[in-house]
Amino acid sequence: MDTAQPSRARLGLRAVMITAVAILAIFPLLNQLPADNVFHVSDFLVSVSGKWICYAILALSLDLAWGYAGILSLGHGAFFALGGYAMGMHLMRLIGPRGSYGHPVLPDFMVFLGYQELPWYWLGFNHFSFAMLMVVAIPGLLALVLGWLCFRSRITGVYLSIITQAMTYALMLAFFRNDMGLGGNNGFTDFKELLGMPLNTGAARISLFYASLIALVASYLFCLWITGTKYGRVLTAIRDAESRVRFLGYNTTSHKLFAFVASAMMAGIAGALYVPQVGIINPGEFSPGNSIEAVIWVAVGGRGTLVGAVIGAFSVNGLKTWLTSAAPDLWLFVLGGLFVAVTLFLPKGLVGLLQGRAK
Amino acid sequence: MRGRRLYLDGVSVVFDGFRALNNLALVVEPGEMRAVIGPNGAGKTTMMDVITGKTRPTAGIVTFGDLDLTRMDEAAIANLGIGRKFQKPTVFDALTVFENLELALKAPRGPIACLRWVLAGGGRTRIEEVTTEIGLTDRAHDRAGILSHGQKQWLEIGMMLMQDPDLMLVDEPVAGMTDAETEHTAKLLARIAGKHSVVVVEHDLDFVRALGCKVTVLHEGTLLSEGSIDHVQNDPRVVEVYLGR
Amino acid sequence: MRPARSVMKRIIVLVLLLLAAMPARAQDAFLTALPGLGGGFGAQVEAVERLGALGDPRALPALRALSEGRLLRLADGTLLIRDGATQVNAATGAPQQAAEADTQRININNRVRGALRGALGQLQIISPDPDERFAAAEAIFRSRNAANVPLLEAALARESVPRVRERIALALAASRLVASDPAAKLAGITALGATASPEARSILLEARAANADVLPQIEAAVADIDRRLAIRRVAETAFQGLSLGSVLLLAALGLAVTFGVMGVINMAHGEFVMLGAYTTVIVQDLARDIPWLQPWSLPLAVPMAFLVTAAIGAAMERGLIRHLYGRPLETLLLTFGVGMMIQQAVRLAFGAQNREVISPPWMQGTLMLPFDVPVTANRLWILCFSLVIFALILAAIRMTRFGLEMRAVTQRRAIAAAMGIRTGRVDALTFAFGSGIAGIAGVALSQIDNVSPNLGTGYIIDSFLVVVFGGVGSLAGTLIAAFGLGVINKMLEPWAGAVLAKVFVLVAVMVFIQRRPRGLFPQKGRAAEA
Amino acid sequence: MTETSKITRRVALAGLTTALTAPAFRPSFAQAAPIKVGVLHSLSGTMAISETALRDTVLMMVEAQNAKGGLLGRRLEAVVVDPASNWPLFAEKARELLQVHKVDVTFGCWTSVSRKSVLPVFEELNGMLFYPVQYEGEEESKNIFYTGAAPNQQAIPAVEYLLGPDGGEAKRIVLLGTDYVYPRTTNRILRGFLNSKGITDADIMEEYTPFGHSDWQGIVARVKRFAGEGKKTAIVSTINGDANVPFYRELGNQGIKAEDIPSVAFSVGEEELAGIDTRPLVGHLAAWNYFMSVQSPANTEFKALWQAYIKNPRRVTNDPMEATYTGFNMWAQGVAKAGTTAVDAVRPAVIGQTFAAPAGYTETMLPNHHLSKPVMIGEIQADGQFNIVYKTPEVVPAENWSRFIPENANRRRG
Repeated sequence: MDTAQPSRARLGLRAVMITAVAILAIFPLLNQLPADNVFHVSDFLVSVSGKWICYAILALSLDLAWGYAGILSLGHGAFFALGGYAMGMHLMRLIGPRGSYGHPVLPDFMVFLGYQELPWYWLGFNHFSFAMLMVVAIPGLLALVLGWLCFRSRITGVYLSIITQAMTYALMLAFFRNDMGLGGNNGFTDFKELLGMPLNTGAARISLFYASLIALVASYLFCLWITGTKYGRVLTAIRDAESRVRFLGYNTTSHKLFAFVASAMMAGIAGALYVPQVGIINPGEFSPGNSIEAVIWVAVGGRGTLVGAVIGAFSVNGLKTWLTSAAPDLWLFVLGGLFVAVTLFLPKGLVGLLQGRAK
Repeated sequence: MRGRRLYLDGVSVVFDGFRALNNLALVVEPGEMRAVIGPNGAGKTTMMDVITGKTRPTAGIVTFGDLDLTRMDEAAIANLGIGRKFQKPTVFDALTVFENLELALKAPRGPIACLRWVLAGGGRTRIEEVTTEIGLTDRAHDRAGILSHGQKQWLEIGMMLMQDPDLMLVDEPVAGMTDAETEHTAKLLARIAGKHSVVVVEHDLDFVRALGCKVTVLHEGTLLSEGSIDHVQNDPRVVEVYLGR
Repeated sequence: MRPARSVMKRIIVLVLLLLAAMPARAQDAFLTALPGLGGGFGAQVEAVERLGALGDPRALPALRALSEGRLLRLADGTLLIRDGATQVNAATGAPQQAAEADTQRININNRVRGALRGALGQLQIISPDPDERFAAAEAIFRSRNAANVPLLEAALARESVPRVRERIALALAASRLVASDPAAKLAGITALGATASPEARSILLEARAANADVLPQIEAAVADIDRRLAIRRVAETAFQGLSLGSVLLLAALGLAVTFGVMGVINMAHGEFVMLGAYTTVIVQDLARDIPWLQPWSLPLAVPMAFLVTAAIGAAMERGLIRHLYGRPLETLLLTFGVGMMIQQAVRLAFGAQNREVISPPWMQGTLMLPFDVPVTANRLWILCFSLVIFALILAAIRMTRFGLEMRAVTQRRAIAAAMGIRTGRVDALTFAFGSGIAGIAGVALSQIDNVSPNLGTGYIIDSFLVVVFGGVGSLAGTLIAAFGLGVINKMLEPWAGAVLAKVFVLVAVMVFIQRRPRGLFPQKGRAAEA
Repeated sequence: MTETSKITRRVALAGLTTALTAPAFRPSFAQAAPIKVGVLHSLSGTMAISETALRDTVLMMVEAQNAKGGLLGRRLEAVVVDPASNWPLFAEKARELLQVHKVDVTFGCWTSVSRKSVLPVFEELNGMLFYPVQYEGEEESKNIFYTGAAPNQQAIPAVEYLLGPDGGEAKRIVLLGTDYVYPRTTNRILRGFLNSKGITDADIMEEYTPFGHSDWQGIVARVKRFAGEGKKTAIVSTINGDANVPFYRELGNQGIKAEDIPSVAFSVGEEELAGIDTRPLVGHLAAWNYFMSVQSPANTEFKALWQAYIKNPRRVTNDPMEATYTGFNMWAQGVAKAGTTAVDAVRPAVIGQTFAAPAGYTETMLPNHHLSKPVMIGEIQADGQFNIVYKTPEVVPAENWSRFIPENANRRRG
């Protein structure tokens, strides 16, 4: 292939990715080692890294939109949350009569808010396959509508970012409303099972961990494939000089829309995997701050490199997990300082640092 | 002989009260080469913007063959067979020379088509031909961002060639080129002109003379004079505009 | 303190004069009713009502003391009135000191407070001070009691101050409504119907059940009031919208400079607003010990907040943002990080709790605009303040050398530099200017919102939307957008609810931006096309 | 200023020491060493405003207990984490406390959603959580002890008071709340209660606002209008934390006096009032199970302990702090009784514990994991404190499953 001649640095990055995935893959095995073994991985680390993997998928999806297509979405958290809500609705339906009121169909919150019957938009979510369809379809549809409106009107850059931020903010306010029939502020919790497997057991956690890891690898390969094709080069071209691409005869609206929708769907999948692992989904996931944080993961790791997004998601979240208990009063300074330092001194992120070493 | 006739009549463009084009008329026949000259602010670039769909005219008719260009967007116009080389070369810095040309190669343009795209032998040959033509063979796999200004100009011309358009709009192709390069460009354009219509916007009158084609002079958004280079150079109005009052 | 003291003196003189002329029977009634003030809430209400009805001015100090929490009880049931450091016996008026430990403050509840208001009204309607008489008439109007008719009639006959007369007449009308005389009742209904007062309306509605005989007249009077109120309600909604708009404007103005003019996506903008609010708290705390400064602490906070936040803004621009020009999206990440740090720093330095900001008296209560439109004082001031600040910013940009240089640098940096403008200095000053405005907004917002480390987060998204909606770079656009969004929000609120109204506004702005991607007032010219 | 900076330094030092001493991902080998007390309160984000005081309360209790010689001869050690007002992070931190730090007990959460988020974690890993805030009820977990009020210990007595002679015999009720589950459920319960008292739906206005709502002009104006229909009206406010300051400011500025339209709040305590000038609000009500102004020996001790610990003689105490204090003592008594910190042994030992709470009553931990508590109604005073105008004569046992929710009819009451 003349067109895809990966540089040595790029090959190095792929090696990093393969190593990372391999290490993650044996986490549950290392967990079985006796606690005093140096290679022992604690239960907590296994469960929390399952969550980080979901964040990494979100970061990958954002990198596809931002790093390659130049669409800086400050509302990607909304797609993540919508995927999570779709999964949450499925999990709520699966509780069935095991809720604290014993109602055969209605979830607890509907019972004590006095609902008589299930709202129409809850229908179908008792089927796993339907719910999984919705996990990608709802974020995809939202991205399609919003993207079509914005890209067609040639809203780019800062304007686009602020519109996407307004979108997630509006969704957050809307989802906080109890009248939405989606649990309001409390959202969904107290899930019981998924695919016949009781949640809150070690086995379930390991299954979800591997499911997330597989999704991460699949997303990575998907992004790798996309960016390796001519389509990926069109995206890069759009990112750097959109109007020039138009003069070459490419309808950039449809190209951007395709990437944006694909990215939103990936974010939705990440959200769906995230919810059963953390055991809760509520409108807080729509908060604009969450979406900005996701952008920061990508920036810290290095945008436009895929592997950077993954590294960023793991390192920032790992740091956060560690610092919120090691320095509960000071962690915001460390994290805030990190963001400042990365934007100032590492415009290419941690990956840029690695590449610099490689040279 | 293929191609369609470019026809502009009564075209006006107003930006916030400023008339960039004023009742402009222009006809370019299939296969014709035309040079457009005029002082700064005469409306040359705006005219190209109108033809390629970047700017919507406030009034007037713009057709290509029997198609109304004012109703189409840039991509559709480009796909009709109108290529453009910008005044300031805009190539895709993050991609290699080869990839830049590949993007421009005439092929289905939709996202799905691009995903499934495989560069076949014909396409590859064509890219190699053009790479040779623009003299960038040994830089084919370098990133376009590191090319010199002149090389970017060449690459941009190459990308226009890849599109294989019926009509080429060439904005200041020789700015920043050496004399030898300029000469080479003139030859290249002259050779193309047989198969395609070409509109060249240029300041360099020597270059225009070398092209040896009909010349249109714009001034303050309107057509000032039209004819052979000698004709327009002797036109008193043109002289006045160029030499000042 | 001093006027209160002199009023007390006057009352005591009055009391002593009246005491000499008082028939013995009434004296007994006062003395028998008084101890009830120290009893349970039920006994207190009864005692207050009796004391009010007696019209015995000796009751006034005791009732006042009770309403102000200055009435003390000794173990034997004796009631003392505390007045500063001295104490007097409530029954005799003679000084009587008791140790702190022996006294117990008498508490009251809302029911007692309501009764006290009526009784104090009855007693104060003969006060020499017109303000007190006005308040008394208001109190009687609210407590409405048929027994007050003769009292009010006498008071009306004596009264010469027009606004007090008007109030007494209204109170009389309300009291007549509950009287039994049908003619008086009709007169009362007519008088109440001629007002635009919601209280009058409420009194009329309340009287419906007991007055089946005059029901049509009552309904007509209510309809009259409703007509006047409907107009007023429109004006009220408009004011609410403008007030919300002024808050949005204040919050967005600083951003209109840092983001709109300089292109820095300043996510720490909300934190600058918050710092301005904390500056207000500090200025107020410092002024607390200097009595003459106290009423001026809020006006003084305005320049202080400007200076503090401008200094921080300048430091941030020189130290950090300067390195990122031309990369607007990266300023977003950087300022987000800075915002996190500022927020946590304030939290550690001042605590996470809300800080109290005292509103000066002129910012409290309700003012009446023409046509009886009630507006709250703090919001009216903030509305005016936002317009003044807006005018000042416009003047600074249009008329000063700094404004000229600022515009030059933001439009054509290289050329401005070539003309000898020190662009770095102008950048720092511009950013400081925008940050300072955010700080000023914080002073104003401290009067209506919580002063806590989270203050800024609530405003950041709205601010960005206002600036984008108005058109980046257009101050006039920011003004129109802020007021437009405020009014639309308040118009939607009654039927959509507060949450949905906001969601609708957000969606409307998003759709609008699709139609006009560069806002209400786009930057003009070919430069904006690039 | 100096006081706060001292506190800052101490907090910062505490943070640093924890950072140095607590190895994050390695299990602790020193099993015999101190008893670990987890503290799961937000120190940043929107809830920090309320929760930092509770963190300090737990730290104070740990210090006080150690001064008394610890428990079972072992020292107590607090493990503080910051869940940052982020609900999934609450779940993660709960898991970390239980799995990594192996805490013996946890004190934490404020919002219902945070509690709901950690509940499955505590159940799965069999931890023990003391939750100190009043809430909507409709929950019961064997791993949680609820030391705040259930709706029947706060909302219903308060409304009963408003309907009674001392409260002004209200005939029309405005239910104002922040749009989340606690107000929604509470108001549903209250509506059932009001209907049973003969107040029809036409005389009830119900309105919800978003979190942190700061523009109350329209709603207060509508409340005034609703009150102007000729019947005595009262407001029942379930407005959440932050939104209260602007709400009360607007009430004061629009001249709504407590004598005319009294309001009773369930989420406004001394801490919230510290941020407002209360003079225009005198007479408005709050219902709690404790007020700082309670006169009792236990309260005197509690206040003294707190103000000495925080080194600020003006810092206030409030109901959730008292609930934390009571909960901590009950846990300590339970541990002493069980002779171990093992959750399964402590749980039955805590049930039935009694404690002379600062509220001035002896409270008991009931088998439903809730407390019996007194109900008090206080009127706001000019100094930011509450004047207690009503107290139940006895403690009221918690009914976490409300009788006013029809679906609970068949439920066995614990």
